[in-house]
Amino acid sequence: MFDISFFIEVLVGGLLSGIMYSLVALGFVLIYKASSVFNFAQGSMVFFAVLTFVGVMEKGLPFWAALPVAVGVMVLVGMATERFVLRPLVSQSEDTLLMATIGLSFVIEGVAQLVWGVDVRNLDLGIRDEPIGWVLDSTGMLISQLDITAGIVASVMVASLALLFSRTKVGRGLRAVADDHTAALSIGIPLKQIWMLVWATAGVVALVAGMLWGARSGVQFALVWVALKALPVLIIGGFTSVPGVIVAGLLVGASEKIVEVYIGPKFGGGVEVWFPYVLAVLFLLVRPEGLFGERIIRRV
Amino acid sequence: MNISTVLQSSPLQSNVLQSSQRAFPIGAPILELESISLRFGGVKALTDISFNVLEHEVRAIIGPNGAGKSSMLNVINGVYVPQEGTISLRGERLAGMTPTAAANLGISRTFQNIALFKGMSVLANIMAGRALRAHATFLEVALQLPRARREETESREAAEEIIEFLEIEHIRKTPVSRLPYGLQKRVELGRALAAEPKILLLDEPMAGMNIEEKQDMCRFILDVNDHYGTTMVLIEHDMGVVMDISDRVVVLDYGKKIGDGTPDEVRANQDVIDAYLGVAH
Amino acid sequence: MATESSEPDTFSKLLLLHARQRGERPALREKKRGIWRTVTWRELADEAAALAAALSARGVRRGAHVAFVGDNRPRLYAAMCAAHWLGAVAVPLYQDATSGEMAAPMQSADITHIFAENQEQVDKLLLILPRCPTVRCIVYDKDRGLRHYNQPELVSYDTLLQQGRELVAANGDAVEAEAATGRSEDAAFVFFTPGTTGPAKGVVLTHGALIGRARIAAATERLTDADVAMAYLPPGWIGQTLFSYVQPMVVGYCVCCPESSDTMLADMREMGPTYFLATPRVLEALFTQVSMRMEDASRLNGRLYRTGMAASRRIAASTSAGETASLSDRLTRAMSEFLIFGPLRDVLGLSKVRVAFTAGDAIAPALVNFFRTLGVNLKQLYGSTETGFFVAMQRDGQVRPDTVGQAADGVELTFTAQREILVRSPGLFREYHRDPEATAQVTNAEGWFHTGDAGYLDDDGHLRIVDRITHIGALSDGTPYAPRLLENRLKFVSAIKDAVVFGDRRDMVCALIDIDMAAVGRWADRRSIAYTGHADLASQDEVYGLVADSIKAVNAELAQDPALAASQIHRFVILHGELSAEDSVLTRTGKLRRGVIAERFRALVDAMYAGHATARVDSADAHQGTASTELKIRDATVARAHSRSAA
Amino acid sequence: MFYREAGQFRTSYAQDSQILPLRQDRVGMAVLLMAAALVPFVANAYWLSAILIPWLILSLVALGQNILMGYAGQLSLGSAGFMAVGAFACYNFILRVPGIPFIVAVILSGICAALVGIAFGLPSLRIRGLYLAVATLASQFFIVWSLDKFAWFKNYDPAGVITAQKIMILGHDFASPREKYWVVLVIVLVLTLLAKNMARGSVGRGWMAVRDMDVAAEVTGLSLLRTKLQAFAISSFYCGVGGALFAFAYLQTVEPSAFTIELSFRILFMVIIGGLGTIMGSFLGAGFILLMPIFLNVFFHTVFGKSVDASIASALEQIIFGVMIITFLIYEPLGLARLWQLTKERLRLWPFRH
Repeated sequence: MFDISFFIEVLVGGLLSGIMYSLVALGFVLIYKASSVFNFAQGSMVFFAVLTFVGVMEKGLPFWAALPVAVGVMVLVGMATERFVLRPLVSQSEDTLLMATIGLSFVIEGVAQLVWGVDVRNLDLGIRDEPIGWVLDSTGMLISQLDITAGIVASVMVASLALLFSRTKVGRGLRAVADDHTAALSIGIPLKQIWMLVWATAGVVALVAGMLWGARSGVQFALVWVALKALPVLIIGGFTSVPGVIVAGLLVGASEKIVEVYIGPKFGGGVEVWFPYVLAVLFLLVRPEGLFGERIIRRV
Repeated sequence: MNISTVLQSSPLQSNVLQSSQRAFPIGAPILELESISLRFGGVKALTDISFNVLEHEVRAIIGPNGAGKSSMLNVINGVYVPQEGTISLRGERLAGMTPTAAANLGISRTFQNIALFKGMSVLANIMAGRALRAHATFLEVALQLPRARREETESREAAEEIIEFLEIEHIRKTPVSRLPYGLQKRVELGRALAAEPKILLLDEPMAGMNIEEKQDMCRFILDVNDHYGTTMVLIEHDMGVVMDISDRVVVLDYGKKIGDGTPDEVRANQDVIDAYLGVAH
Repeated sequence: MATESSEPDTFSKLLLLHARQRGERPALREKKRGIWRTVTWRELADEAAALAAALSARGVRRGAHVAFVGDNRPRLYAAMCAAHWLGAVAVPLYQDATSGEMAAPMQSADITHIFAENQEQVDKLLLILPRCPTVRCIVYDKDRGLRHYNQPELVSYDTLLQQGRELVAANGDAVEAEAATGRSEDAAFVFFTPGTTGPAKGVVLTHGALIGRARIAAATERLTDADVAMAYLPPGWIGQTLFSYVQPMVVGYCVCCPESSDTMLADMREMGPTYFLATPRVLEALFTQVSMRMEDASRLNGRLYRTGMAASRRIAASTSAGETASLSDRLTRAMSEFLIFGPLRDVLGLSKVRVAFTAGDAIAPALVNFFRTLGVNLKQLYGSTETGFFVAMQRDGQVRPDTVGQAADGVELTFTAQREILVRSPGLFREYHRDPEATAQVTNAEGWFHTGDAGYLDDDGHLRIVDRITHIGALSDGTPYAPRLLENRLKFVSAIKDAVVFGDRRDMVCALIDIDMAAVGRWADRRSIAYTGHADLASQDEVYGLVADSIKAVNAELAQDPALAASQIHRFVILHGELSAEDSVLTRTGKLRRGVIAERFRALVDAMYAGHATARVDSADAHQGTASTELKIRDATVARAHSRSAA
Repeated sequence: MFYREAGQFRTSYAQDSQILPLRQDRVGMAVLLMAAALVPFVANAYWLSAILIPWLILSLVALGQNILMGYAGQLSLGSAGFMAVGAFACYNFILRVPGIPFIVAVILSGICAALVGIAFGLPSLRIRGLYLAVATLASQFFIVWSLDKFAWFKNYDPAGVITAQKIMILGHDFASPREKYWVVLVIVLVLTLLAKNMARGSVGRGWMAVRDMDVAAEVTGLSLLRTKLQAFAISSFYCGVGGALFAFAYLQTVEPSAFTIELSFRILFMVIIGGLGTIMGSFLGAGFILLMPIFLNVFFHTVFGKSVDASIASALEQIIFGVMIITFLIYEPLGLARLWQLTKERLRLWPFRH
């Protein structure tokens, strides 16, 4: 028989991890908008960011000191990427850039392991991963504090980023850049600063995402693959649309959990490993430009 | 600028026009377009355009920038599908054209901004133009079975004939990306010819060329028409050149047809004159 | 030779002989549409027979004149065979001649039939057709662009061939018989000499004369039917026709036609000829190309090249002096032979060359040395159209760059008081076509021909050419002066493409210099000297400096030779455009037309002798086309003459 | 400088378009093949089974990847998945079809991979670039997952591992590394030859046309659908065969998780470093990626006198690969093969530079 409260549990869990997919996906979107590069290395950046954070904390820095350090490092990484990978490849084909960022992801992962080693660390944010008492009492549903907190933080991030895009001058500038670099330059948009800002934000986003994931399932290499889930999210949401990836993230998160829980067992589980991708492909066949992306007309 | 400079004809020599008779006399209409209209979303690219192309003739479509010349060409070979209007080839109405279908019907073309296969040699580009005539399956090719070998030789022979025709023997095996603009245009013409088309669409074949290159290109266009009897539809906005090599001219402006006839008729057409004086050069 | 009579004495008989003896061996190869197409001797004979049949049907009779206008193509030579088959006289013309230049031969030789390669040639011919009433038929090979021509005179080669094949099928024996009826004293060719002075004269040469000469050349060079030659010079020049028609007909070797002039070098590398003919001009171009490309080569290769060259020169010197070269030199030579010269010869397509001849004009000894040092067996050949070309030739092992070798077998040489070379040989021309006076002027009762060249035999019988008798003059102080010697030395400088010196009845020698755009252009690029074009580059002071230095060097050489010390170049001008055949200051074979030049550049020359620093040349003269341009005149450094004189 | 081309002229198009038109190259190739055939007599078992065999196999897979990416310009991140299909298909054919010849099984497994490839290639008709990359990722994950979850594929092996059967050809068991090497060598050489034939023929021109300018390709009458799917099928076939050999001649015991996305990336790297759109590049790239770690080890041994901690080594390896990729993409997008090609041009024009 169908247990509705259990379903809600699953749904909420899914939505919560979904919002974190969106969070990672936002990192991609940011960079894609700024330098029209699909930064495959974003996943590795998530990993690297949180690893750095945990690493410096282990070196004895307090939480509030470690945070800016980690952010700083991510900004550096971002700038380095922009300078040594993207700039030399400017005006190259999308595929070339993608491959370059795949290479980049290898470098970042390599560096991460070289600097911080490979062993799994756990990250304690002071929030315990156990059901919230009153919810359990009132509804009998198991909903983890950590998940909720993560969900809230993520939502805040997402919301503020959405605002950053739509409301602020920077955001508008960013959109101009996304449309046409040279034009943006000509109307006096400081490309350099924009890029730096973007990479910084992307770094922060990565860090936060990493922390949330890390707090839940330990800081480990697997994060890279979790982050990769952002790809289908992007495809479904469209590369340039902030609301798109948010919706898509929730969609993917929820659907994969539901499928995993209700259909997965029939195949011995693990469905969520591929489900989002297949979902994305099916989606592509009906709507290649994504949920909110605009249709591409072929010119000759 | 005065009218004479706009419409004046360049001192280009052309044997076809001098000669009393032509190798392939102009025949019946081969291509007919009736009240073609094309829109992109709200934007009207072409509005109710009708004209025909006679077999073996050199037909020019001219007009100021943005007049819809390229769109017209794209409609003819099925890259764009017009919302209204009909295209018929030898009296047969063509519905739902695609570029591939057009190719199969013997319509071949070149592009305004060169669309060569950058990674390949001149020879390979031209041979690639014969895709339609390659029937051997990948297995036959992989195993070099007789049919594959025969087809390969055939297409090489055809390509070599074109290379000789276009006088590009010396760059036969050069990657096209290394060639100067003018030669690339010539190679693209070669690739279009390789398909042995009945109708050849040329999208600004002389754009961005210096006068010698233009004259060469004109010679090649006329020679192709004279040698293979290929029907030509070409877009150009260098009026002088067009007037010299084309038998009849269609003039477009803002997606509408404002003139149609022999070069001299068109020169005399007041609307055309206005349209051309309208555009600031 | 005793067996002379028994051997075939006309080209058509030779053709049939080869068709029998080596029917399946290649007679002609042509790079066409990317691959080398072969015509065997049998195929050549058949095609010739067919064409002959068709031609006689179209009224070609014994002794008629058939013109050939086109590049080296198997079909051109097949058509030549056909003409000879019918006992007609072949008149090869320069394919790049203007229609105006073509009119004269057409009229004076009563050309009835013409073989034209393509539309370009046909257009030229149609232009002059009204002025040439005798022309009845123009056969064109490539129909591209000709589809719509409907002149009655025009017929395509293919049609002709088709008709011919039918006729042969009908009565082959009659056609076959025609070939045998020729006699050795019949006229075979009329070559129109691009006279460096006056109008072109038609030189009539008989089958016997040419075949005889060719046999002797073949014997001395031991040519076999395994040899391979490239045909890339104008067939209108006797040299090319000798090497691509006459000699193959005698020897049976294979002649190869490049795809186009653009691909000549590449095609030559593919084919790898064994027997090579080049004009000094071609060799100069080749030399310039090599030196230019070697300058761009890797530093190591550059050094190996230079040291190797130096070593080989020393070796050559010591061997000619009868000493044995030093071991180190020989080692260096060996190494650079393996690392540089071998590959270099191969890249140039000369690695299989067994015998290479340079002819057609005098050549700078240094240039000959260069190629010999590279390991190419380049030899000089002296002769003219009237003398059947093979008058004197260098024999293997006795090559002296400053002579043209000993007289060829059967050639007698004698000299007039003015040192003019007189030649008597079975290879002499029969007459100037329709021009008895001219013929009488250059030949005398004993059958001696006046070459118009001044020269002398040195102690061991090697012929030395000084210059054209008409060019030889004296400086105002009386010292004899021969411009060509000086010009060749100048031309050997890679920066200088052409040079014209003046000095006859003058107190000093001055020169017009035409820089080699390619070489100097690169030189300028390397020094990042900006220039807009030929004229601009030519007027740059740096370039004047470059040329001045090379002239200084040349002067130093001249000073070594007491005979030439006085002829050092004192002043020079760099021309703003190249001397070319187009504006008729050069002949089609690239010889200077001194008369024309002196006329055209009078103002300039006078200015040089007047000692001005500049001279105005107005548009008609300056190749600029634009209105009058200012040319700079510079003094050249003159070396002090050495006193130790040999003479 | 070793080239002596004068006199090597061609009298037919067949001659002109042969794989090695120059005599010197033919000689070189002959020597190379000879060496490849005889190397087992000198190389020890380690070299054969740890380096040469995987090199050949991965070269084959890289070749497959190259056909799709380098020639047809379709970005794919799923090659390991298709290898997996090949490996397990081969295992099951031999397991379930009694007496099936090894070679037949290999070919069939290649065909299975090809079919799967076509299925996952379908999206390529609508999408390109990284959209396609994601689609291929889907195949990667889905295939590995399903092989993992459906025990049938693994003949219900409790450990979820399959053990490749013997390589039986004409009743002979190719058990020793040396014999395995020869089997692999022959298969790889034959398939390479076929690939070369396709690449230089009309098929290859079709692929490259689609890669370089698909609109123009369509206008020449080429069907994008057929061409792309063909590329996917053939590419997957090569990966499949590679996978089968990977399992039978190299790993012996295989689990689906052996064909991870990391492997796909490595193959991608082989193609990029080796040279997109070149046959030779696949071999060079595979060799490079394979030998790099070994060199690294040797290097550390000689420098620090001791082998470094595995994790550090692998980290360094990753960094080096990543840097290599970026550098090659920036400076020589056509990879090692291009470098070789340039050297060869120099040698042909020696002593000139150009």
